[in-house]
Amino acid sequence: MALLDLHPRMHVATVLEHSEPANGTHVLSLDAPDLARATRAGQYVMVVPPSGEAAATALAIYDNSGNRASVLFFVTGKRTRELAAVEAGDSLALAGPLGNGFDLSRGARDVAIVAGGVGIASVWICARELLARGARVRLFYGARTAEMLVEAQRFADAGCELILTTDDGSCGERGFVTDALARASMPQEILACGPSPMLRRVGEIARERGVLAQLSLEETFGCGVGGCWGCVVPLVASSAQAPGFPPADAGGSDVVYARICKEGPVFWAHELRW
Amino acid sequence: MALLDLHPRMHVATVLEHSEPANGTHVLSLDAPDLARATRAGQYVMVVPPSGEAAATALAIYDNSGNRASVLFFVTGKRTRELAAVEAGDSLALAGPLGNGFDLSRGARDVAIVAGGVGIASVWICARELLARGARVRLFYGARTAEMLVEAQRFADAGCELILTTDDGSCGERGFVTDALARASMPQEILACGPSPMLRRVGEIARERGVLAQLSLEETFGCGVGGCWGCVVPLVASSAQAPGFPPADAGGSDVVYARICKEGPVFWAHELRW
Amino acid sequence: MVNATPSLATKIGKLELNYPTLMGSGCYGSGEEFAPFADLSKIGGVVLKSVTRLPRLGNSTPRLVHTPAGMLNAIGLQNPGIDWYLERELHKYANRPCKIVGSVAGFSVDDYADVCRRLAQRDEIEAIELNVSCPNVASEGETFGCYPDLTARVVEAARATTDKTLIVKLSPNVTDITAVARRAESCGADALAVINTVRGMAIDVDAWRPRLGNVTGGLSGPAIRPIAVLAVYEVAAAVKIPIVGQGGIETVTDALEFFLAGATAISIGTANFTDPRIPQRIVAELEQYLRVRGVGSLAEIVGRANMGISNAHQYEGDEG
Amino acid sequence: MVNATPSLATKIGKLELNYPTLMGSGCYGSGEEFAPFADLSKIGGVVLKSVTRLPRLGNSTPRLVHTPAGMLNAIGLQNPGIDWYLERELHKYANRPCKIVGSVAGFSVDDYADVCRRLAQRDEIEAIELNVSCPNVASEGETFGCYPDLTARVVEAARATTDKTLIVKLSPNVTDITAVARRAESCGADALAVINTVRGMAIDVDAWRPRLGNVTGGLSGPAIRPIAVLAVYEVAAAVKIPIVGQGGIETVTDALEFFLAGATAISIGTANFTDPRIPQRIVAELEQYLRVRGVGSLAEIVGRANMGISNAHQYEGDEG
Ligand SMILES: Cc1cc2nc3c(=O)[nH]c(=O)nc-3n(C[C@H](O)[C@H](O)[C@H](O)COP(=O)(O)OP(=O)(O)OC[C@H]3O[C@@H](n4cnc5c(N)ncnc54)[C@H](O)[C@@H]3O)c2cc1C
Ligand SMILES: Cc1cc2nc3c(=O)[nH]c(=O)nc-3n(C[C@H](O)[C@H](O)[C@H](O)COP(=O)(O)OP(=O)(O)OC[C@H]3O[C@@H](n4cnc5c(N)ncnc54)[C@H](O)[C@@H]3O)c2cc1C
Ligand SMILES: Cc1cc2nc3c(=O)[nH]c(=O)nc-3n(C[C@H](O)[C@H](O)[C@H](O)COP(=O)(O)O)c2cc1C
Ligand SMILES: Cc1cc2nc3c(=O)[nH]c(=O)nc-3n(C[C@H](O)[C@H](O)[C@H](O)COP(=O)(O)O)c2cc1C
Ligand code: FES
Ligand code: FES
Repeated sequence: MALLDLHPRMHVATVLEHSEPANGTHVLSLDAPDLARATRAGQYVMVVPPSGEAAATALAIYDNSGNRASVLFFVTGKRTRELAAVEAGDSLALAGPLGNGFDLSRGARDVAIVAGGVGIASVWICARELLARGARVRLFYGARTAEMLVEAQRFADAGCELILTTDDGSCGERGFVTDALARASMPQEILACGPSPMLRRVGEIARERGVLAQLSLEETFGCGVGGCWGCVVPLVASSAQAPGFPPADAGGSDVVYARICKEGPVFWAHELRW
Repeated sequence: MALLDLHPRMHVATVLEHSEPANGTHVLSLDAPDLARATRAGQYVMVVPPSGEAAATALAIYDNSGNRASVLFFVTGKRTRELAAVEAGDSLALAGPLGNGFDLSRGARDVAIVAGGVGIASVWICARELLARGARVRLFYGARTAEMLVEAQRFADAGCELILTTDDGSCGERGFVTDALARASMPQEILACGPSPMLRRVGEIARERGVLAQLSLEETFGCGVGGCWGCVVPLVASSAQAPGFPPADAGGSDVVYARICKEGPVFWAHELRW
Repeated sequence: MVNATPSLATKIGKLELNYPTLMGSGCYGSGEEFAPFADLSKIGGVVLKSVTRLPRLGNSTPRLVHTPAGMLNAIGLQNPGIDWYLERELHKYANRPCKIVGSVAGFSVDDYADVCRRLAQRDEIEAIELNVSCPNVASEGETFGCYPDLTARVVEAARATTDKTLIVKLSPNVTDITAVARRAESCGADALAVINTVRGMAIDVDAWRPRLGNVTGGLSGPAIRPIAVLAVYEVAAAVKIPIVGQGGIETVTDALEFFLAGATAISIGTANFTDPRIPQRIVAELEQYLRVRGVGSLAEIVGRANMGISNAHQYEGDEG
Repeated sequence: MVNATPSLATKIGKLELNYPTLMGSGCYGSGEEFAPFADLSKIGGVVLKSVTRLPRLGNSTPRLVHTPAGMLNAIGLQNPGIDWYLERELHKYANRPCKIVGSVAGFSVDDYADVCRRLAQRDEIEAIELNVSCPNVASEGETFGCYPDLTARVVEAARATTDKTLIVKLSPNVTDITAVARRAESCGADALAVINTVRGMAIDVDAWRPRLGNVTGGLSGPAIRPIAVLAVYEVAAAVKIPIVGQGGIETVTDALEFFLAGATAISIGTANFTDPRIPQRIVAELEQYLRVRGVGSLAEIVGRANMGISNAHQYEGDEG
C-alpha cells in the first residue's frame, strides 16, 4: 500500500460489520482509525466501487466512534446495490473525510435536527456532540414508513427528544416532517439533511421564524473533491463559502454556483439562492 | 413464467450445485429436465447474465444425466466472473440446447477424443455415449498445468484410455496434446474441442493420416442462435452444413462463411477452409 | 381509465404495428432464429438483415468484440444477393405472426433503387428500410448516410420504385444528423430509423493489432444510448415523419426515453443477445407504465420530453 | 534489457513529460483538489479547466448524469474569466510536482487569441490546449471544432500569440475528424487532443424531461472508448504531430489501446471519479508491461497497431 502512505486521505479499510437495520438499508462499519479521527460532524466519504465499474459513491460518515468509521445507505441503484453485497472481511477503498461539515462553534443550547429519509446518516455525529456539551437536541425525523425510520431508537437512547413523522402514518404523525417542525417552538438553531424539497421548506421556516439553519445538500457527484464543478448550488457571492468570482459590477455576479462537495455539503439556508 | 411456457428452449433453472474442481474452474449443475432430455453430445447453451449487464455467454452442456444439465467453465472475464458468483439455490435463465453436436451416427468402434483446456466440457457426453455402445475411447487431453487437467479422473473411471499432456510437464507428457495424437496409432474417427491452434493441427493430422475428424469451434458470439452472422468460419460451399449461397459461377463463391452457432459448432475438419 | 388496457398499437407510414417494437436489422435474423426463445406474436415486427444487389461473403473474422456496456460488430453485410434471396429465402418468411420489414443496402444509387424495387414487389415484405450506413465504395469508405445530398439521391431513387412504407436509417457518424433527416424527409421518406451503429474500434494489446478482422466496426448497446436519445430528440424537432428510435434499448425505462424524446416506435437489437425475453418484457412493462399513469395510448407520450435545446439554458449553455 | 526500467518519458511539442499521463481538463481541477488522494509527482501533468474571456456562471443543474459505463456532463464552462483567473488564481498553481497545461475556450476567434496570448505569457503555464468543442454562439450551438475552416481560423489566431506548445482538442461529433485534424496541423498546432466528449442526453421518464439542466451534455467514460480509439487511429494516419489520446481510459490495457493506435500521451478524466489511484496504477503497470516484453521505451510501441483501414478487409468490408 505504498500508494496510500503518500495520501493521508485515501484509505483502504476492512469491513468489520455489515448490518441491515431495515430492508434495503445497510450499515457498513469500517476499521479506519485515521479516517475516524479526522472526521467532523457532517462530512462524507467517496467510496470506490469494488468492481471498479462505476463512479465512486458519496456517503455521509454516519459514525466515527472507537476507531471505526461507518456509513449508512439505502439501496437506490447500481452502486449502492454493489456496496450492499460487500461482506465483513472485505476491504473497501475510500477517500475522506471530505467537505465542510456542520458548524457547531456557536454553542447553541437548544438545537433542532431535521432529518428526512437517509438524511439521518449525516446527523448522528452532530447529535452526539451537541448532547455531550449539554445542549437540548430535538430530532425531527421523517420517512416513508415506520420501518424506514431507521436508528431512531439510538438517537432517543442518547438523549434526543424525538418527533417522528411518516408518509403513511405508520409511526408518529402522518405527513411531512417539516409540518411538525413548523408547529414546534423554535430552537436557537436548525441543522437539516434530507431531500431538497424538505430542505427548501426548512429554509423557509427558518427565515419566517428568524432562526439560523444549516442545510446539508445533495447532488449527483462527479469527482466529489472539487475538481469538476458538477455538483453546484446557487449561493450569494457574499457568502464566506462562495468560490472566487468577479462581482456583478465587474462583469461577474452576486449569485454564484458553489460546489456542494467542496464548499459544502453544508450551507447556511439564508445564503442559498435555489 | 407465462413467458416461458411458450418457448420450449428458453429455461429458468435452479442451481442445485456449484463446485470448483480447480482454482478458477467452476461447474454449475442445474435442475433442467427438459434441457437435459433434449441435449445431444456437443451442444451448448446461452446463459443469461444474472445482472443483465452483458451479452449471454455460450457454454457447452457438459453433462445431462439425471434430469440435470451442467456447465463447466473457466473464469476468463466479466461474464464468467459473474457466473462464478452464482450460488446453489439461485436461478439462471438459459437458452438451449443449441447448435448441431457431434455426429456419432457412423458407429466408429475406435475413437480418439482430443480436448484442450476447457474444451473438455464439450466432450464428456460423447465419451459416455461412445463407451456405452462399447467403443474404444482414447482421450488426448492437454492443459497448462496438472491442476488444470480437470475431470480427467472422471473420464478414466468411465473407461476412457487417458493420454495427458501439460505445457509445464507437471502431469503426463510435456508439450502439445496434438504431438501425442500424432505419435499415436490412428483411430477410425477423431472428435476434438479446444483452442483454434490445437484444432487446426488436429485437422492436419487427420488429413495426413486419412481419418475423419469433427472439430467443435469457438468464436466470440453475439446472438448465439443464428441471427447475427457474427460467429462465422469459412466452409466449402459443397458442405451439407454450408448456408445457402450462390455458387462461384453465379457470382457467388465455393467457400462461404458458416455460422458456428447455427451450422456448427461442430464441423468436419476437411470441409473447413480456415 | 386507469384500468383500461392502454393501446400500444402504432403506425409507421402505412405500416401498422400491434406493438411499437421492431427487432433491429442484422440482430434478429428473419425472426425464425429467435422463435424458440421469444413469442413473435408479441413483437411489432422484424427488420430483416440488409440485402445487396450482389452476393457478399462479408468480412473476415473476428466480426464481434464486446466493449464496456456495448459491442462492436463488423459483419460486412454477408448475404446471398437479391436474386438468390428472392428465389430461395424470402418465401420462408411468409405467415409470420409479426410484420416483416425488408432492409436494403447498396454501393450505388442504382443498387438501392434496383434492390428496393424488386424487394418491394414481394408480398412477404410490408415495408422497406434503406440502410444508407454502409460504405460507398465509389468514394472510399464514405457512407451515403453521412452526406445529405447522397442520401437524398438514394431516397429519391428508392421512392420512385415503390409505394410501400420507406424507412431511412440514419447514421450517427455525422456533424449534423438533422440535415440528413430533413433531406430524407423532403425526398419522400415515410419514416426515419435513428440511429445505426457508431463507428469504433478495439485493439488487442497482446497481439498489437485491431481486434476486428475489418479493423473498424459499429458500436451498439447501452453505451450508445445517450447518443441515440439525443439524435432522436433533435431529429424529432426537425422533421414531421415518424421516427423508429434505437440504440441500446434494454429496459422499459430505456424505451420510454426514446418515446419521450420523440420516437413513434423503437427497435431492439443487441439486447436480444443478452436475453431474448427482453422485447416481450418491455411491451408488458410499457402497458403497465401507461396504465398506472392513466395514459390511454402510447401515442400520448411521444415527444413529451421535448422542450427544445435552448429553453433549458440558464446561461449560454454548452457541454464543456 | 528485460530488467532495465523502461522509459515512460514523452514529448508533446516542447512539453516534456516524465510520465505520458495528463489529467483531463475539467476533471481534475488544478490538481490541488486531488493532491490528498493521488501523488501528483507520478503523473505527467494537469490540464486546467477551460477558461474564457468573460466570467461564466455555467449551466443550471443537474450538470451530471450517470449512464451505462459512462457519464453525461454539462458544466457550461463555469469560470471567473481570464482577468480574475490571472490575478487571483493562477499563482496558486505554481511549483506543482507535475506540468500545468492551460485550457482556453471561446465564442469567437478573437476570444481564443486574446485568452491564449495572456495565458501563455504566464510562467505557471507550460503549454496551452485549445478547447474548440464549445458552442459558437454566433452560429447557434455549432462548435468551432466541428468545422475545419472555423478550427483553422482559431488555431492560426492562437498560434500567432505564443511559441508555447499548442494542443488542439478535437470534437468527435463530426463526419470526418481527420479533415479537422489536418487543418489544425497545417495551421500550426503542435499536437492534437483526441477526443473531447461525445454529445448525448438522458431523459427522466418520471418527470418527462431531460435529466440535465442544459438538456444535452457530453458523454465520457469507458462507453466512448471504442469511438476514441478509432479517432486516434484515424487521426494518427492523417497527421504527423503527436496525439494525446483520451476517452474512457481506466486501466493499463485501455491506455495501451491508445498508444498502439498512435497516441504519444494519454489523458485521464472520468476514471479519476471512480478511483483517484488509477493514473498512478496505470503508470506502474505500463512500466511493468514494457519490462516483461523487453521494450526499452514507450515510444517504441506508439502506433504499432496501425495497419491502415483497408488492409484488413477480406472483401469490401464495412460495418453493417
Ligand atoms: C454529500 C452526499 C452524501 C450522501 N450521503 C448518503 C448516505 O449517507 N446514504 C445514502 O444512502 N446516500 C447518500 N447520498 C446519496 C448517494 O450518494 C446517491 O443516492 C447515489 O446516487 C447512490 O448511487 P446508486 O448508483 O446506488 O444510485 P444511482 O443509480 O446513482 O441513482 C439513484 C437512483 O435512485 C433515485 N434515488 C436517489 N436517491 C434516492 C432515494 N434516497 N430514494 C429513492 N430513490 C432515490 C435517483 O433518482 C436515481 O434514479 C449522499 C450524496 C451526497 C452528495
Ligand atoms: C459454442 C461455445 C461453447 C463454449 N463452451 C465453453 C465452456 O463450456 N466453458 C468455457 O469456459 N467457455 C466456453 N466457451 C467460451 C466462453 O463462451 C468465452 O470464454 C466467453 O467469452 C467467456 O466470457 P467472459 O466475459 O468471461 O470472457 P470475455 O471477457 O468475453 O473474454 C475472455 C477473455 O479472456 C480471453 N480468453 C478467452 N478464453 C480464454 C481461456 N480459455 N483462457 C484464457 N483466456 C481466455 C479472451 O482473449 C478474452 O480476452 C464457449 C464458447 C463457444 C462459442
Ligand atoms: C451484429 C449486428 C449486425 C447488424 N447488422 C445491421 C444491418 O445489416 N443493417 C442495419 O441497418 N443495421 C444493422 N445493425 C444495427 C442495428 O440494427 C441497430 O440499429 C444498432 O445495433 C443499434 O441498436 P441496438 O443498440 O439495440 O443494437 C446491426 C447491429 C449488430 C449488433
Ligand atoms: C465533468 C467534466 C468536465 C469537463 N470539462 C472540460 C473542459 O472544461 N474542457 C475540455 O476541454 N474538456 C472537458 N472535459 C472533457 C475531458 O477533458 C475529456 O476529454 C473527456 O471527458 C474524455 O475523457 P474521459 O473519458 O477520460 O473523461 C470534461 C469532462 C468531464 C467529465
Ligand atoms: S463533484 Fe466534482 S466538483 Fe463536486
Ligand atoms: S452468434 Fe449470432 S449468428 Fe452466431
